[in-house]
Amino acid sequence: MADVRLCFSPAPVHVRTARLVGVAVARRAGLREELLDEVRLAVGEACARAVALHRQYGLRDQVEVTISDDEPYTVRVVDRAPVEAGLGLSALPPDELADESLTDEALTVGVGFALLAGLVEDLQVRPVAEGIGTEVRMSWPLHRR
Amino acid sequence: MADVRLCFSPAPVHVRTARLVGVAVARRAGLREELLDEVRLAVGEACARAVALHRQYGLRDQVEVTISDDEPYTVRVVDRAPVEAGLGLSALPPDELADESLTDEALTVGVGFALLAGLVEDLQVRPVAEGIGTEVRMSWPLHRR
Amino acid sequence: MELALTSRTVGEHTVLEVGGEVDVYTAPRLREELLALIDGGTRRIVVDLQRVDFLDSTGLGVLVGAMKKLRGVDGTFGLVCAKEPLLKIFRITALDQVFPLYESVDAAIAAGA
Amino acid sequence: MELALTSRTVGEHTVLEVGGEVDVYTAPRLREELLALIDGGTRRIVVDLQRVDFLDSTGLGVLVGAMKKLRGVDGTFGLVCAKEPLLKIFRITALDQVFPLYESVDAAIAAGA
Ligand SMILES: Nc1ncnc2c1ncn2[C@@H]1O[C@H](COP(=O)(O)OP(=O)(O)O)[C@@H](O)[C@H]1O
Ligand SMILES: Nc1ncnc2c1ncn2[C@@H]1O[C@H](COP(=O)(O)OP(=O)(O)O)[C@@H](O)[C@H]1O
Repeated sequence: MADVRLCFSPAPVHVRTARLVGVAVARRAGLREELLDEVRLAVGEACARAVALHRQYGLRDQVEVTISDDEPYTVRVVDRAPVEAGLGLSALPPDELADESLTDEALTVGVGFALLAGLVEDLQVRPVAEGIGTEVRMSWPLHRR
Repeated sequence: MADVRLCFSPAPVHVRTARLVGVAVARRAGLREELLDEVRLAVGEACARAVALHRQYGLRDQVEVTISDDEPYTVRVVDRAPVEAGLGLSALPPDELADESLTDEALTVGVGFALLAGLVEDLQVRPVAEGIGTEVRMSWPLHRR
Repeated sequence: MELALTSRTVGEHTVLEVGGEVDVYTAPRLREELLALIDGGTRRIVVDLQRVDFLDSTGLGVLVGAMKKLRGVDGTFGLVCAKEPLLKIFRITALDQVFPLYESVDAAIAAGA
Repeated sequence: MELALTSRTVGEHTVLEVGGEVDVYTAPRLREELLALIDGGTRRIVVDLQRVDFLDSTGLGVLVGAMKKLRGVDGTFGLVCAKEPLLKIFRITALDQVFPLYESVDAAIAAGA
């Protein structure tokens, strides 16, 4: 069950709002302080990725962030880009990161995915159940105070 | 056009998230600092009112806040309670506020409406276009920096 | 910021210092605290709002409720509030004509609030 | 917090001090600043990240882009970063093996970054 849902036009400025909401709801749900930085960065990466995909495909659809503040604290970020694009994610090894032929966009995407995968223990990336798009699902255990 | 939309289960804790979002988006849209306190309080009042109505009617539907960050900065808060309840708002004169027979709920509703009406110059309360419910629409002029 | 409540006794008065945000989420805790004081026999309450960062209609409703309840038992109820944004909220709602408002705790106690 | 950029010259080096949030929203401004420096002939750049509160993949991408560009013109590029949360981000992305990272601006300059 989603307790809070945030939808926003695919503009970089709104990624900041999404980070704010992801952290505020987590804090109130009782997520441990040490995990809040992870949530901030992971929600930001997932939303920045979705915004980049919408812009790349000229989609004006909103990016959707749904949050469940029950155990576990779960954030799902849904984009509406073709699934091939959404799932084509992988972390890059150091030598490729520094490679001249790698475009800045490809580098940013690779680094973004490395951050998501490295930060979030419970991460799933999969096609949405209905329509076109990809869902990035992240969750963290709540140790309620 | 709504640029940001926040939907939340009718729980008091989420009103805080709504205030946060209302102010953060306004600040980024360039709303003057002096107006941010107004936005914080007005968004909070409109959402608290919607949450109270949903709880009063046993509705589990989400409260919906949509924000347009174009000129003028506009926030709409939609509840799903019967329209009679939603529109039955009025500010109370001082002697009635202190009256013993006034219930605490009625007092809070009257005070909440007085705050909304007193703070927001451009305020509209009307039935939603589709389905059951009331929309509280507030807007503020943006003087982009 | 969270709600912070601290109470102390000054002569016949109990001063309840409120800090943080008093809103639809935290107001129930303020109500409980005020009711506990009144039910415990306290009859002269001064609520110090100087450290309040945010106050909404739910918080105002709780304050009015406490004032009425005290009045019913011949008690007194005063509010300390000198910050302009807060005062504006009392003016807009006409509650400045309902509550005795004071500039400081000393002023409230001196006036026998 | 907003992005803050200040640059100063120390001998042959230009030190760009970055503060605030470097993210998908502000990274383009960092990119422009770095490109302006390189296009203006600067060849030894030290980017001081000590006052950065938040850095995401877009910001990291801009830093890698500047480093590659400088390398192409025989320049040097060093990063100053000693705060653990930031270092963690470099480790997770393996970018700690790509960038020369220094504990302080002095260390970066001494190493001839
Ligand atoms: N709704 C409110 N209720 C009570 N006090 C308020 C309210 N809005 C603003 N204030 C007071 O005004 C001060 C300045 O408000 P603000 O400009 O919002 O500060 P901040 O920098 O914390 O956002 C706050 O510290 C608070 O004391
Ligand atoms: N994604 C990040 N990028 C860079 N620095 C970060 C990041 N996350 C946290 N930090 C650093 O860690 C410090 C503490 O983080 P945090 O606990 O979130 O502070 P705050 O009290 O501001 O929320 C910040 O001041 C910042 O320097």
